[in-house]
Amino acid sequence: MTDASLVVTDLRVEFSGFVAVGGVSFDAHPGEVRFLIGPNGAGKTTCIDAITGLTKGTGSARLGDTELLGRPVHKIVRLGVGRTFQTASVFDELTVLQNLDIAAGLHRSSVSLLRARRGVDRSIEQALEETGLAGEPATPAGILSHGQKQWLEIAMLLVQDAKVLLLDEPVAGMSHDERTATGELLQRIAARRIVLVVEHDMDFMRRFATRVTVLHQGRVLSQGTVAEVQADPQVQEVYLGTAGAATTAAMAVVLERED
Amino acid sequence: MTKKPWISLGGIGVFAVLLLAVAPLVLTDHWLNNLGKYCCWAIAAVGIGLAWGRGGMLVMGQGVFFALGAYAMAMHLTLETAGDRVPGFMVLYDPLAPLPMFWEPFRSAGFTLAAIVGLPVVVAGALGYALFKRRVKGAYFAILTQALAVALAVLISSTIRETGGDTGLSDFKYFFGFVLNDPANRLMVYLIAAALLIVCLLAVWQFYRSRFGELLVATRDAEERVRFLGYDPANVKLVAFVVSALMASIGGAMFVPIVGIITPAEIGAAASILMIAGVALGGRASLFGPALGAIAVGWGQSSLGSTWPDGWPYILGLLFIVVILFLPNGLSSLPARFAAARRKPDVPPTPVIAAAELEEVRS
Amino acid sequence: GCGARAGDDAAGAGSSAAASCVDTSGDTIKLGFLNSLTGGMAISEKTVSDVLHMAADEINADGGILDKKIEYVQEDGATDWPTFAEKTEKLLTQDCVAAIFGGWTSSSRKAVKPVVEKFNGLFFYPVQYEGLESSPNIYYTGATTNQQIIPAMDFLAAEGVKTLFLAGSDYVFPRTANAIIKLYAAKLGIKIVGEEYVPLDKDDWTSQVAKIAAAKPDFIFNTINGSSNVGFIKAYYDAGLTPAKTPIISVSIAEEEAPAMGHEVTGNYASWNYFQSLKTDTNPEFIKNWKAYPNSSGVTSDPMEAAYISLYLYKALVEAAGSFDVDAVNAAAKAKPITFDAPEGKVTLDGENHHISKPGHIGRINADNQFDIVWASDKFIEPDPYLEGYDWFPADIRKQLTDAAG
Amino acid sequence: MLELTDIEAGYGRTQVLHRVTVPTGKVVAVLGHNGAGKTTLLRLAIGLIKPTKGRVFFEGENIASLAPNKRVARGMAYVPQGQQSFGQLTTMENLQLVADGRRRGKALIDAQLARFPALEKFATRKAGLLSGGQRQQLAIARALITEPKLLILDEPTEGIQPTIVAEIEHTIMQLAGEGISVLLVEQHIGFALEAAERYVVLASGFVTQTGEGGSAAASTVRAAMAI
Amino acid sequence: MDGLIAPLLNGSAQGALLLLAALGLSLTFGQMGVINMAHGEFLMIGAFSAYLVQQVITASGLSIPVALPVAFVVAGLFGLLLEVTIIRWMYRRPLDTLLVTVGVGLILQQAALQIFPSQGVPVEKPRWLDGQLTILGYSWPMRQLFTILLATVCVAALSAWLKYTSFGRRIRATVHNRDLAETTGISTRGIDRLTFFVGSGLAGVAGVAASLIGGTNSQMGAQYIIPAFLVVAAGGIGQLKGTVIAAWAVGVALAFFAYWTTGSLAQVLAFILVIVFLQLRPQGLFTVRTRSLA
Ligand SMILES: Nc1ncnc2c1ncn2[C@@H]1O[C@H](COP(=O)(O)OP(=O)(O)OP(=O)(O)O)[C@@H](O)[C@H]1O
Ligand SMILES: Nc1ncnc2c1ncn2[C@@H]1O[C@H](COP(=O)(O)OP(=O)(O)OP(=O)(O)O)[C@@H](O)[C@H]1O
Ligand SMILES: NC(N)=O
Ligand SMILES: [Mg+2]
Ligand SMILES: [Mg+2]
Repeated sequence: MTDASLVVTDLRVEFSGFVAVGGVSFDAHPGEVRFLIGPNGAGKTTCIDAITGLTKGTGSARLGDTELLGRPVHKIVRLGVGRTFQTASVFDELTVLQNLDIAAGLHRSSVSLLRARRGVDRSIEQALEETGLAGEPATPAGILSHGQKQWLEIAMLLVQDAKVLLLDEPVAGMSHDERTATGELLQRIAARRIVLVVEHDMDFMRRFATRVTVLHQGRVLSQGTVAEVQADPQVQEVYLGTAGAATTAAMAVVLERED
Repeated sequence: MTKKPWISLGGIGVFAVLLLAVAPLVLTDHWLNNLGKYCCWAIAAVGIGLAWGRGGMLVMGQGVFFALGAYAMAMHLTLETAGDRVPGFMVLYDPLAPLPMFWEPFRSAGFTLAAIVGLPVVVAGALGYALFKRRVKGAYFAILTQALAVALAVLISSTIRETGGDTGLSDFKYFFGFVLNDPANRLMVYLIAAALLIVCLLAVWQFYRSRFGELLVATRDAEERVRFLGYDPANVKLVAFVVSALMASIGGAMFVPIVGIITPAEIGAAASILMIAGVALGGRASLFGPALGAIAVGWGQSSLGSTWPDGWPYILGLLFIVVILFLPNGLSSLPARFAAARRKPDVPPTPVIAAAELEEVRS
Repeated sequence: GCGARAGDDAAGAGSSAAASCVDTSGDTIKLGFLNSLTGGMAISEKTVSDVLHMAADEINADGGILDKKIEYVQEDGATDWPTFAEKTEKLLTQDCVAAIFGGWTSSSRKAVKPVVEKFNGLFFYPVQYEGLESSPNIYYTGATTNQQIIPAMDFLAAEGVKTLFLAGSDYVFPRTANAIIKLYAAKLGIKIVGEEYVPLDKDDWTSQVAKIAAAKPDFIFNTINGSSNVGFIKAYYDAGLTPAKTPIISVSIAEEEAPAMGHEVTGNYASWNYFQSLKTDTNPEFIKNWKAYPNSSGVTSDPMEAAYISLYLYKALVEAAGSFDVDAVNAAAKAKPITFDAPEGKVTLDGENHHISKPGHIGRINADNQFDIVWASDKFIEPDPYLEGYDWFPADIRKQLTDAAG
Repeated sequence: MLELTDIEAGYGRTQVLHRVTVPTGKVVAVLGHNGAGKTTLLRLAIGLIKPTKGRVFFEGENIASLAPNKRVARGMAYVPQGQQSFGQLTTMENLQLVADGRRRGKALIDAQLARFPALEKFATRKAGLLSGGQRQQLAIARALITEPKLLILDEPTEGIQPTIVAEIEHTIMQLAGEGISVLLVEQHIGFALEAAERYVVLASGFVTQTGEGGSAAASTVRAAMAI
Repeated sequence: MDGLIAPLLNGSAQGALLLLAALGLSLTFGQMGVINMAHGEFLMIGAFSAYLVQQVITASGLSIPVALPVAFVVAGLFGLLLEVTIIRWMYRRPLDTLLVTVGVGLILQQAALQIFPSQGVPVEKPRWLDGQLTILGYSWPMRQLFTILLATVCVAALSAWLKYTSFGRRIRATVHNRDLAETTGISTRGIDRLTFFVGSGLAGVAGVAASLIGGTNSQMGAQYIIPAFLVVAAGGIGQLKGTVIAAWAVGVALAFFAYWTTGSLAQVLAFILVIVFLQLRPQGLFTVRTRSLA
């Protein structure tokens, strides 16, 4: 099962006549950190919305042999597909630990739901460690900062034991070091899972992407390795822009740090 | 964190001793009977606490379920009193017509008890399923349930021969074979109501400390987000809603032998809101708050309503305003606030309850 | 432990009625006044409560009952029938009052009845009602059907009315009253061309009045109670109906209610026993005292007069019995006719059915919201709650009713 | 222009900022890790939270007790973190809202539509339906329409495509050149320091470093933040 | 024909009254998110204002036209007072406004009961509203026509206000996100007060119309509040045109049900109709969707 891939074929999403996603196909496999990039409004979030059942789409999105489209949200999650949101959304009134416990509860029987929680699951402890929230188990999630909430969301996906992680701008608002930490975390996670990241931070993409899909106006503009995509003149025109120059500067910084 | 549930359990124990042992010793028959009535409201209030306080569903129409239990019980007691005859009030409007069909099964005590439990489960189950699957929530849900209570009250008022109408059902002589006028039996009825209240408290105590309790709060605060954790929030809410309906029904059922009369006014808009008032006063999300609040409001109505009838509406009105305005978590949050004020100023503030509500009203 | 079970003894009432706790040792006697001072019926019942206070003050000024001053306990029924029941119990068992006065709607009376019967207390009820009831623990000082509704029907027959429309509030009194009206109408040869009910707390009668206008009855029989009357009268006038062509006869619009309806009500009829305009020896004094009373509304009306009677009737009963004991009072009622010189005339208590004899009157509302009396019964009408003297009332139904009442 | 001196502030009983002083300058960058208190500081600057201690002066005047809308009237503008817009209003209505009552309101709107073509394209769409980046562009456009003297930006380039990031960065430099002051929170340290005249680094609500901007500062700041 | 025309016209007038009662709610509830259960009591205040105006202006032809603006202002001021003292603290807890305003309603009712004669007071209909209009053989009361005209004028004025001035935008912006609105330069406090004033004032106008139909007493507001909320909800919160259609539909349905069954049953059926409708279209007739997770 671990080698089941996420295969999206000819995905289309329309909003009363407006085509937000117009026939997108791509696939993502365990072991890679797949990036989905593209201009604002290209349809990246909408793709994730469609795959996770939040909006209706046509075409196909399969996880292994299972078709995801057309199922209700919670059923898709139960198949192992988890996501984060562009604006972090956690349960403000519950503590970090409770947030995680609920996320972990997915695989519990409904009878056990009626029992009280005793102790902390291994998986939760691990997730706390991995995401640097180990010091905050009793903090109400509502008062975490922007970045901490994003980590909490990732931690929730971890305890949920999602096979597919769809992350919508997971490092937005994080500082450089935090981005690095998050990227490394994603690489570790990706060893056994499918990780799909939407990001605008090209620096981040270059460092952690194994393969990249570029969307533009609801269609796939380009697909390939970081280098291939960056070299694509169309991508440069609609997305990267004159940042070609900035790119070299950023690359320099990366190299400098890796020394 | 983990110790607190056991303190609460101790609290329930103290409460049980007060209700079951102390009260019958110190209170006059009249006040014991009144306390029994407040217990019935408290049972319903405990359910409201679960649905509203923890689940975020402002159930403004608990009168509907209160009515199911109450009228099931009242029909049985009416038939028990009437014996083989058609109940007296029916004769008044259409002297020669037979007993309406839907009354017949209520001759059976077993059926009646099953109905008190089963009717609210079925009705709340169907209603909740329909509403929650369609994602009706927030103010819509509140107004809709309130409208249901009004509709049911008007329906009962307008079917005078079948249900006793606005006048209601009253004048019961027996309670499952026991003569209601006998003081010993009245004490027994009181004890049953008080015991049921304790049982309901124990039930929500377990709910609150369970994972389900946390899930319910999560659903209250971010329903859509819960979906993305693989739960269907509709089911989570449904469980809480059905349980709260069941409690309302049980409260209603016990109301009938204790008070001796049930009318549509006890289930309509005003009555349903008064049930909420107790819960808000006591503290919607706390364990004891709803029950104590309901008892306090009931007592206020009996005593202040007597000594100062013109003033009682003002007091009740002010109570609503002051408590909601200054103590959104009810009187039961006072000790915590007090404690927090004395502790060093680094504890996080009590989070505001209704962040999610805002979205609901807006969306 | 377990108490009595069904069939243990003469199961039901009686056996357990605890010894009365009424304290007659002091120089005061406690009485309970029970009216809706809040909620929807406060609109009507406040006045009844006020006039009871006036009567108590008068009696106290006059030396009290059996030389004991009345000390009253006022309770609020809050327009909620279970509250009426609760307060009755409280008055009887906590306050230990010797008797309770008040109530308005038949629903409130039906809530009080089992409680006073259970504790063997006394309740004095002052409003016209649907009859078909008599309890050893209740005295009825308002009209029963044969004192208000039947005179009204007789009046209509005399006027040559051929078609009649029934409009009422949706509760026990109008429903039952209309059932009786239909029976009597059949006998009188009056055709009922329609029947409409609206909930007590609803004002909008437009749709129903449209039906009335379409049915074109000779007369409308109005058993609406409370402020819903205002909506009815306004809709009636809006629809172009007029007293000249389609008059209304009401049984719940009195001097108190008429002003709230504006000029639209002028020219219509009401059937009551008492009107402020009645010329009796005692009425001017009653009106004068009431007008001088604090909080007074300035006009007198039938229900308040009946409430006034109730307290004096109780005084007469107690003094005849020489005791405040309920059984003694009931025995005194049976022993010899108790009378009271009421503003409506000298009323006599029927010791068997606990109702009083009353004169029947029909008044027409004038521009001052007073009633010009247009018809009067030739003598006081004896109360007949079960309509035993009326052959059009089916005997089998009467039997059903008395059986059901137990 | 804006002086923030010895500020203490927080939420309820939680103190977030401890004796924070922000250096004055044309463009001031506020840097720091997640949860350091950057947003809190900016919310305080615009008046959404009140300091428990410290001076808040604008153009030499104490504005500590002024409501946010009054501060806007005096020439401050704020772009909050997180792509916030009025979701129930259309894109155009979002812009009109701030242009209302301004002379040349129409021209101001047009200027922003020219700057952000996506907004022009979706002018009649509800802002709640826009993509994240489009909403962020809308937020910046709204702020610029008010022709502020001081622009407060909380991670303005978060979630925006690189071409437009460049455009925004360019705009910020340009505005600074036109004499508009900028208080900027930005994770993109390279750019922030390039634009900034002064910078301040926050950590857990304390100021850990301040200094002059310029690309030379980058490595010192990175070192300071890599604790 | 008569069997159709009478309920249709009666129902339209009933709908118009319902609309008047709901109009203010569509502002305070629909736009601001405040669940004002005291709205019915503001309506009552409007009705009592009409009575007081009639005590001063005895020429009954004039009193109602004068009473309309007076009732608007008086009820509006009460609304303003409520906003300034209580509601302003509650915008972040909309469901709680429901409970607070229940308390306010109780107090206003009791005050009215004690201040005015408990039986209620008469509001005389002006003579120029006497008479009927004969339409297809049915004589339609002028007063019903007046109610419809009044509702039409109010709807037109309100929608023009919302559409052609910037208030509409500002109100919606304020409700959607107060902090953001404040930081874009909107005086949210000013907007709150103004909106509440107008919303409550509209209840006052509805009260004048109601005083011509039923009793003017302490209980009168209670019968309008739930139907008015249902109408706003069924129309789609914040959707003026939805409110108009829903009010009319409920009014006509009520009239037809009353025509076919009884007045009591009509109430029940109309309620059930709306509840079923809301079950089918939980966001009401007209809806706005956003992408945000609620
Ligand atoms: N419910 C909707 N109704 C109408 N249009 C929509 C809806 N949801 C999304 N859109 C439009 O679809 C397009 C794609 O949006 P999407 O959010 O997927 O973009 P994105 O690639 O995630 O952009 P960003 O990088 O800015 O987050 C946008 O133009 C957006 O306005
Ligand atoms: N509403 C609140 N109530 C209580 N504490 C809060 C609240 N908002 C933020 N905080 C706390 O204040 C601290 C600073 O938060 P702030 O949002 O200012 O950080 P930030 O520097 O902007 O972080 P980020 O880079 O993630 O946006 C955090 O620890 C956070 O937990
Ligand atoms: N008896 C009455 N009017 O209810
Ligand atoms: Mg996106
Ligand atoms: Mg921040």
